[in-house]
Amino acid sequence: MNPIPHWGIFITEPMILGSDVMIVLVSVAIVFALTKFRKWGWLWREWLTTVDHKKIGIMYLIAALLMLFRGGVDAELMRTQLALPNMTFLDAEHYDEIFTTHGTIMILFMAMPFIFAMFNIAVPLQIGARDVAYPYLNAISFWMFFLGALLLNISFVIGGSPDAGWTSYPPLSELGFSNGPGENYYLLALSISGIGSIATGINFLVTILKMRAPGMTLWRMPLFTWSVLAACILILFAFPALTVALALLLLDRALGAHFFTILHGGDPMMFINLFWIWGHPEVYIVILPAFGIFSEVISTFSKKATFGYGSMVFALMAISIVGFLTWVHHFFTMGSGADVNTFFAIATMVIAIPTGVKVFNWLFTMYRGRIRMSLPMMWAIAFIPCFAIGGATGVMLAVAPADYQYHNSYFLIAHFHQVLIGGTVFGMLAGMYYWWPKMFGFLLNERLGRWAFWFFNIGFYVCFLPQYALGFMGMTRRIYTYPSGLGWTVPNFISTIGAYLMGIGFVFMVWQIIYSIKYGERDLTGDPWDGRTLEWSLPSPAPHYNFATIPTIQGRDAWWLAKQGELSKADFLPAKDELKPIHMPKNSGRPFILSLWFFVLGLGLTFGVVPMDVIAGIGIAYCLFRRSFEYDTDYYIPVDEVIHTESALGRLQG
Amino acid sequence: MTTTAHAPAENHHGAGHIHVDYPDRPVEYQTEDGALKILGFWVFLATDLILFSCLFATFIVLRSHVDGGPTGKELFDIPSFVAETFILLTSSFTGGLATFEMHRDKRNRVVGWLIVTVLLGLSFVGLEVKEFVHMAMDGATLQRSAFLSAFFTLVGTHGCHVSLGILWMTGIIIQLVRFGINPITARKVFIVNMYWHFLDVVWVFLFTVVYLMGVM
Amino acid sequence: MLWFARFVVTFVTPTNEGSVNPNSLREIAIPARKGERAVQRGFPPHFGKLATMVAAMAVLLTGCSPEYVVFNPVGPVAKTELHLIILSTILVAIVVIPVLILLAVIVYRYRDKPGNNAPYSPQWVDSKKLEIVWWGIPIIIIAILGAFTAKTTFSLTKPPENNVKPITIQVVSLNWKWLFEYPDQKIATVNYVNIPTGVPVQFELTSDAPMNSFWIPQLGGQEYTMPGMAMRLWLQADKPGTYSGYGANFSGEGFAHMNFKVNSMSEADFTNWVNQVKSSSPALTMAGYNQLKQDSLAKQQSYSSYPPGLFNDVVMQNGGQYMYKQQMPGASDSTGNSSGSMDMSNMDMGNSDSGQ
Amino acid sequence: MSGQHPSTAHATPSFPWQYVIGFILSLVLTVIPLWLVLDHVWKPTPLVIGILLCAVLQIFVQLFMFMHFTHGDGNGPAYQTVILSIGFFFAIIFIGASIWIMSFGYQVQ
Ligand code: HEA
Ligand code: HEA
Ligand code: CUA
Ligand SMILES: [Cu+2]
Repeated sequence: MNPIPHWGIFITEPMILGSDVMIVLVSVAIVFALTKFRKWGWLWREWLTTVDHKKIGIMYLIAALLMLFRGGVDAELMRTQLALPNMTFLDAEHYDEIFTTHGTIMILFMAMPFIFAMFNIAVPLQIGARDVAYPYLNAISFWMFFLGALLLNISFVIGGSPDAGWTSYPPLSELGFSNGPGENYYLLALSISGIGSIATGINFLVTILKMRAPGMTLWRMPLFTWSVLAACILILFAFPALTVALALLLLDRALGAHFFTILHGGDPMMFINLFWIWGHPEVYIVILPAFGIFSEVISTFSKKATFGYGSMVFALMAISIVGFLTWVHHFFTMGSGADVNTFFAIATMVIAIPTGVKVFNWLFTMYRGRIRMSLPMMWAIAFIPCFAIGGATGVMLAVAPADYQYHNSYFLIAHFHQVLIGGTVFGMLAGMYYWWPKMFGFLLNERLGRWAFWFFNIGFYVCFLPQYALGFMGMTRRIYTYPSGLGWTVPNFISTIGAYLMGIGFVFMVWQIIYSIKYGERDLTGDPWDGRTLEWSLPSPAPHYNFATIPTIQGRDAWWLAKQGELSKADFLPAKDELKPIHMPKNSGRPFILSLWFFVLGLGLTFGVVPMDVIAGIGIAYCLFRRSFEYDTDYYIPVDEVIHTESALGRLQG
Repeated sequence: MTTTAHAPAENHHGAGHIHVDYPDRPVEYQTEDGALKILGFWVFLATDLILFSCLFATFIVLRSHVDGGPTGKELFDIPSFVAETFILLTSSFTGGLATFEMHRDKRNRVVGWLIVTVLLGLSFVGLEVKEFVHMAMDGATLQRSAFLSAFFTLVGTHGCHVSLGILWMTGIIIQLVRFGINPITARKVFIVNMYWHFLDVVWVFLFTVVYLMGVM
Repeated sequence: MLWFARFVVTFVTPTNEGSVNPNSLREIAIPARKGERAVQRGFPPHFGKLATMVAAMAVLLTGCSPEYVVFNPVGPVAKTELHLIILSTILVAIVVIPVLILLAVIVYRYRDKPGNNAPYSPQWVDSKKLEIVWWGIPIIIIAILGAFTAKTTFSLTKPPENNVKPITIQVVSLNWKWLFEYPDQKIATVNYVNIPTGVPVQFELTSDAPMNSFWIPQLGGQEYTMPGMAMRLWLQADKPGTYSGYGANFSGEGFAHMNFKVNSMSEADFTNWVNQVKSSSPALTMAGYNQLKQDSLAKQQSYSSYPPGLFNDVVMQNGGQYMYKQQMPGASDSTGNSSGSMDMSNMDMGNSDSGQ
Repeated sequence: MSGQHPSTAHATPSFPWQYVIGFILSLVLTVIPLWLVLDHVWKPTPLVIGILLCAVLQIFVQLFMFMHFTHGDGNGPAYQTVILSIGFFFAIIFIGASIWIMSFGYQVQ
């Protein structure tokens, strides 16, 4: 059945094997280390059962970086295969698996946890809350994401990976054309983590609406928090569509339904429609928090409040609403009709307007400011040209008749890497550098960070600019090889060099982190960047209850105003006689165990092992039942303990 | 030193052990946590609404894709879906009465109305299962056509929601019997009823779009 | 902005000959061999040695080579699309280039260096006038672009040329090859398609395999081929020549090899070719079609005939998802759609039983 | 629109008027479309519009008579009114646009 000779198989299999061996070795090392240093209890108590948003944020961050590595290795493999025509480094089968997992991992298991890391790390601190609205649910969200990601990642080891693209269009992804477990892995991994994402959306929406400190009106909220609010709206109304699309495809595959099959009246196009009802808002889900971070970073490092705050907020909300009216631009060429295409083309272009306003406001935040070139600011500045060009090519794609020429070509690939990397990845890295001291209490080494920055940035343009040219030369996406003589060789070769440069950049970043863990400078002030918002009024890292007394907010960028002497700095420090016992949620192992059951369920469904599913179903039901009957879920931190902690930090007054 | 919140009080929400943040609010809103959870549940309902809207969209698009198999007009039994509709409407009403009695602090009546609601829910699910089995015996299965896949999935998803609601409500009845009405159980009663009313809304559209338009 | 220079070039100079590719299709179908260096085979010499990046950049910058198929349109559809591409590039450049310049200037001027005496006004964070400017300019640009988009979108649903009688070619995407049927000439081909120059071609597209996308960049943009549906795409070649066609939507393992060739030729040559195929090529039988349908790669082939109604049968074999009349017994077609308008007959609940 | 809900047991009316009225309305709004459909008097298009209208009115009955839609916890706005309104808006968009999109104007007839 396979017409293409597998020349690459001898090279590829060891690579896959190698990565498996890597995974196993690392796991063994971790188990060994934990046992040797008697850290199992610590791991369980401090991390696996935690409901503290700060720790959950850190776990999201670690997972996102790991997935960036995994997806990045996929990218390097693809780029190696495409470096020259007729390469045999990968064969079609593996190439198809690799671009599928690359896209899926990067969007769902890299970008999503990265933004959730930032939500968790910053939002409660920025609005003066002690935790999120539902800490227990927050832990469930994380573990659902984590085990969903794990499910997709083990597909390379057990059974085979999905290979129908991250979009997984039927009928190619139906049983008739993809009958291995790979596609099931995809469907279940995404469904499980999707539940977590919806829960996070609800959680942060309610947190922001209901848990702001007194005086923190909506109009005084930091722009990052606003961006999270906008992203949550997108999550809430977009993710259910993904759930439905995946569930229906699963019904087709598992129970023989005919939603998207060719037979018995099924309609594959409906999947495409449902997928992009989610898929397009999804790209704004991952970009809006980045916009928020840029607003914070640019204003902090320009020593100037964000220009046009009102416009910025309005633009965020406009993007999150109009972002729901554009999804057809991913299938203009499906032939829905000139009227449909025109409507969705124009709706798509409209997004450029509020986005452009944001760009100009960032520029004018810097104008007449004082720009300090620290790492977060470097990434923020690098974002602007990259995203402006990528967004502009997006607008070009939105011109429906012209899209007939760009669609599924490398022009498209270049567009979305430019916005995804230049927007989301740069944004998340800016956020990571910015809040790193707040998370861990030490600073990252600047010099290594600059190396990483330049390699990654130069590599980026070298990698993706030639891909625009390739698009105009007619190179389509998802081809594992191409013949010579079409003029594609040179741009592809250059592009591959760029990808390697980005890889080197990433290695510098890892080096920077490891180096700084050992030698990094401590952050004793809690406010290393001369920040403006509430989180910088706390010590680094913040105590686990965040605020000993909740401050009353009297203005936008209140902490900055306090430092300028316009407000009293003492408002942000706890006074001894005002302390009360602090109400906190208890840790719980159940989120982790519940998610484990979901993992078992997913694995069982992937391979059609019914007993496994039944057991897992009972496990899930039992966990939910136990939770419902649990009334003892919280506790109080006694005043003495708060006094002890705060005076050790030297913050106590009176 | 109060380090833990204690097990719920025995009978009255005024009883000392549960930490009441806002004594002059309606009982379900009296704890900070309760207020947050009710809003959160509203938000969840909004997502569930989108979920159903996507299923509805799929159903409407695939409605005519019967592939030569049975159509809605041939399949739907008017008395049976009309009965299902009235049962569910009534159960929404009795659920509402439970909330009403809860605000009057009448534990036994709340329990009574909830039991009635559960029983109505059970008979609804029973009728629906009977309807499905009937269809399947006539060869109208999920596998027969895109239309039937969409039908069973849309109506079945609602049915699953109702079944889950029944289990959930039963759990809450037990908790009410054991702990009485207090801010925590009251919040649960309130939320489960929101859920129940919401399912009624969804059903009204199933009734209209699937059944009535199906037999038109 | 590398390709931007190329736009300008394309815009001001008449396009050169469209035909491009030295390598024939058969080469593509031959599986890649290990160690076979592409560079040595049919690689235009003026590219020079591949390793030097300088040369490479130069190539990208000038970009005047015919490899940029989208910039070398040979038909009215592709030309219209290119004009839109150029227009949209210019329009977005009007905003994006100033943004890049502003960024460079601002970052340079306001950096926090000792002795930098640029003004610092932390209180200046709002300006109605400025905001009106940068809400306004994008709105105007988008309005212009949107108007052109709407106009072109509707115009491309019609045949590019009204005075010439169009021909129809039916296209079936298979795993992993393209089958072309000529309903008027009653012949069929695989992986290449010959068309008369200057005549509008109505391609009717379907698939007997996972969905694909039918794309001939020099003639015009692509459209999906979907099982159970017949879609329409109007294209036309204004010059004789050979152009590349691609399958643009991923369809599984052999997808990378789903290329085909389009030969545009004079009407006389076209008729000759048809006659030649009729007289000298084998017939495509149903058995032959079923064989062709199997997952495999294929070379270019010609058939003197094919099973009548094959295209229609392929579309309808599973009921033809959207052919409402066949599916809902007893329903009438009161809506009576014409092509290009909205076809709601299969969903519009209001009309679904008007016959009863 | 903050919750001026009876805050204690004693402020609650002794008869559940709101629920009873709601129930009656919901019965009426169910019987009307049923009758319209079985009666075959109206043409399909007005019929569909009519029964959908009844369904939409039912939403309002459930939301306002049963679900305490506009009541919050008394501290800040009742945010659910905004969130659910957005939800209904998108639900309509997704259904309507899907029907429109899946009608395939470029199809060969
Ligand atoms: C972070 C992710 C992200 C972001 C932010 C965007 C933003 C945009 N995208 Fe992109 N897009 C993707 C990720 C993203 N996209 C992905 C992943 C795909 C492909 C998926 C797949 O098929 O696998 C895709 C595909 C895609 C397509 C489909 C193409 C096809 O398949 O044929 C289209 C078409 O309209 C499009 C358009 C746009 C537009 C108009 C914007 C706009 O929001 C951009 C707005 C920004 C600007 C315009 C720049 C800043 C503005 C100014 C400097 C001033 C004002 C400018 C003007 C007036 C022009 N995108
Ligand atoms: C946020 C999302 C995201 C990100 C960050 C990236 C990052 C990259 N992507 Fe990806 N890409 C997608 C999302 C993303 N991509 C999606 C959605 C698709 C579509 C998939 C589909 O078609 O289904 C896609 C497809 C895609 C293709 C097209 C494949 C095809 O259609 O055939 C290509 C080809 O060049 C590519 C390249 C790259 C490269 C070079 C990077 C680089 O930025 C990667 C940089 C590298 C790293 C960040 C880390 C690497 C680290 C090392 C190499 C270290 C090694 C060191 C040691 C072992 C010590 N991507
Ligand atoms: Cu897709 Cu027809
Ligand atoms: Cu999009």
